[in-house]
Amino acid sequence: MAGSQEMDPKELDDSGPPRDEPPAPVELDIADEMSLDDLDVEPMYINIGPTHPATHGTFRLFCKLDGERIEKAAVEIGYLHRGFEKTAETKNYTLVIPYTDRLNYCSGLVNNVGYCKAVERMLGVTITPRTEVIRVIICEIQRIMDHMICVGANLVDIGALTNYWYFFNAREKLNDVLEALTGARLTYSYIRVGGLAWDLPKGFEENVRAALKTVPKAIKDVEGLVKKNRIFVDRARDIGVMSAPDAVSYGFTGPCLRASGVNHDLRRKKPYYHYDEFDFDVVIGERGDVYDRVFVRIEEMKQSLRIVEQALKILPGGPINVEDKNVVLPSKDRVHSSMEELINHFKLIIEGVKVPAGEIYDAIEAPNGELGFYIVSDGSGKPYRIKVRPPCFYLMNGLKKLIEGHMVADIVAILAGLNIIAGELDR
Amino acid sequence: MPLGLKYSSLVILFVLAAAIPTMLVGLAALARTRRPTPQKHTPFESGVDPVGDARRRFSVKFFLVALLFLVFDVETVFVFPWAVLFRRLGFFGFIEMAIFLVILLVGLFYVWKKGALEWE
Amino acid sequence: MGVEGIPVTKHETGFITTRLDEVIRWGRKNSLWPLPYATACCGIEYMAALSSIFDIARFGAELVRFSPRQSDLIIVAGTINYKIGPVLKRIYDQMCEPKYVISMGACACSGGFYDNYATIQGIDQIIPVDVFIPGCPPRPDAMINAVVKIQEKIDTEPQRGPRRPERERERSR
Amino acid sequence: MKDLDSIIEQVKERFGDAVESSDRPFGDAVLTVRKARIRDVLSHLREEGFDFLLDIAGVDGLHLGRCERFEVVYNLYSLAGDMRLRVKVFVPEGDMNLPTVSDLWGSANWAEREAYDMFGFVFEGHPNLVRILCHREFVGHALRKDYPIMKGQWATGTSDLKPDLERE
Repeated sequence: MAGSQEMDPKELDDSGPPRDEPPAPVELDIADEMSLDDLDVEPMYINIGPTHPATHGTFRLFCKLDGERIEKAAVEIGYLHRGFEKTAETKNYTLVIPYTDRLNYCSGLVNNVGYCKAVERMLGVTITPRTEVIRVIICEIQRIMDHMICVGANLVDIGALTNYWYFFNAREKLNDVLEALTGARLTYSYIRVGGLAWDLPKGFEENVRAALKTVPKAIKDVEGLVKKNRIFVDRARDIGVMSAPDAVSYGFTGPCLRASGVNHDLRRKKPYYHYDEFDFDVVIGERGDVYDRVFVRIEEMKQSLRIVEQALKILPGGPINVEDKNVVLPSKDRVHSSMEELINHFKLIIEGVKVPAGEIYDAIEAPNGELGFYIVSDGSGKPYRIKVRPPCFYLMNGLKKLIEGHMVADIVAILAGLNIIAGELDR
Repeated sequence: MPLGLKYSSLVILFVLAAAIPTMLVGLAALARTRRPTPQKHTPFESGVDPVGDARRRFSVKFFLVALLFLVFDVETVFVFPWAVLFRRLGFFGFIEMAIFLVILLVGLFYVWKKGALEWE
Repeated sequence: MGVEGIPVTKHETGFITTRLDEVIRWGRKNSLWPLPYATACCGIEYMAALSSIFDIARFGAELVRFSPRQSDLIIVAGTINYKIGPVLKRIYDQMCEPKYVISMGACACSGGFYDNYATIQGIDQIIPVDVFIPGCPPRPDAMINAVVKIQEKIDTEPQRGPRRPERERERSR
Repeated sequence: MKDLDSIIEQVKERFGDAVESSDRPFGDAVLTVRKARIRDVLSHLREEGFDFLLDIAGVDGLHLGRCERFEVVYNLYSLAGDMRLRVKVFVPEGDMNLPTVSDLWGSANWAEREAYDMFGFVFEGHPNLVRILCHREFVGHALRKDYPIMKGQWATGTSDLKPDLERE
């Protein structure tokens, strides 16, 4: 073993080394025999399960830890799988609309618009200009509200609780406007195939402008608290970095893709509903970390404010529904007066909108990314198959790559930065 | 001053320190409804079947962090009595405590430079 | 000491006497720590109920605990499907007595309009429920009304001794 | 960057009979490919600039009366050329396995797991082909037309994820 000389004490005291010269150092060569990695390191398995503040109750992470660092992680979802696609096959096209509300329930109207836009394109119906601008207005308001919930909840998970109150109060003001319009607070179901359920109430524009005044103030408060806050920057900068090619390969879309520096926004790439006439700029991040994702969302809120202002200015008059009798229900007074309208009314209600056979994929820029509907129809009133392209599903697919190598505390920041909505994730 | 009276504050402190926890626990034992079930004794792991038991070896870095906390916590324990008598001790007390704090500050910088504060 | 709702007898020397049960009831009633089992859309309305406009803090149910050990009220807000059923059952079992369950929203009460292969048609198939809130999602004030109903329920129950022994009919699958 | 039609032409003459048909329902470009050559066509399209695999959709065409019962639709998008293309594959009921593309695109990993969970397509070479939406004790495939909509299946416990760690 290591050559340890036997020094018996007697010999030491008289013939010891002279006082001024230090004793020869004894080389201990234990170190190179036992290298660090054959120490039997026992990994710790930890389960961050469904009932956990960070996972908002609906998905589960199983991590293999080396101390605080995550070596491997397994992500399990499906805890809110409600069988939307199977149920949608037994409903007709109009009855599926309330189900689409519950996909991304932080912005229900955007799902309605996405679904109805796909069905209208299949029917070959072009909606009236007034409905297009109304849809743009409520989609942008919903985008602001969705970002508020996401950023608010994200900052709560990191620990900054006050931002949650600021954002939720501003969100309530916006929600009152949409409640006056649609009658519901969260599950609006206001859009119909071929138009809207009813026209705007009187004074809608003034209410929207008044409600939108609270948003810049809330954003200023939150930015003041968080933008240069040392704790937040340490918790968010360079955490969960997703490079641009990886983000594209994992199918990231929306704010998380733009945070990685890729300039892809459906409102610019494939403009629908006059989006090319509004001037707003697409917000691009540089490093694709949690900091960028949060601040791309906050900047997008400011852009949405600009869009709503411009849209309110050019809101045209005119009808809101398409004049096509086998798509849109006739108005009630005509139904009571003429027989032919009555028959048309019942036929539409019972058999639903007859969509020509075929398949289509149509996508919309939802707050979380590209929300697409792949609809196969067999010509009857019921959709044969609806496959939703949920942006959250592919963000969550990339989560495993994002958290490996980070610390356990970073999981919470990364997870909340992706804004995973379970209704859309598990459908 | 009789001996007892001089240390009376100390005796009151010990009595209170003993009384409050026992009172809290006692009242809770009195008021709660006790129904132990086997599921209640399984460890809570976010709602799924627990993996392994809690008595596992874990990284030494946790121990290091705990030690550092202990050192600087004890430091504050020494600062409290000094702060109480700050007026009466005058300038001499101030210098004494400054030296004590500087020594610990040097310790903190040493620990900082050695990288014991970062996790890696 | 003006604590209304507690039968007290005032004495001239300023201290009050009351039954131990009343104090326990008053304590429990006004500090219901909820475990927000928020899985779906009702979770967002539950967050709105927590926010400062609807402010459930006025009823003492604001401190949200995510561990069953520290919570005595579980609010199931959202759809419970067959995959998360066992998790909910385990969480309910691990809660300490006295525990109350609020089933918030149509999905939790009866499966809502998801009557298909994936959704449990009502959580009372796996855990006993105290208060059902209809609505999809119910308004935050309905949520607050449910908490008030739980408080009224606490008013009418004996606070010590075995509680509802016969109610623990757990049809665990 | 080539435009969409020239890419489709190029795929046609390169793969010849493997491309069964290419039409444009409602303006979307759809390419139907034979099952044997699906992986080559997809990797070829990957080099052509289709760097986004947006979605993999399974369809059970039991009542549509087509040549094969099942159908898998790969939804591609090219970021640079701003082109959308759908590649369809018909899968007979008896032989449900398909080559995986999870090494070409990261997003295919979970999309294939969902197609397996809902329809039963077996993607050979997939690192961790287990159910993703239904619980692990679920028997059968939920989105098939012959699976009754009301047949719920209870889960007795939660699944142990330790084997998943090594496989992924």
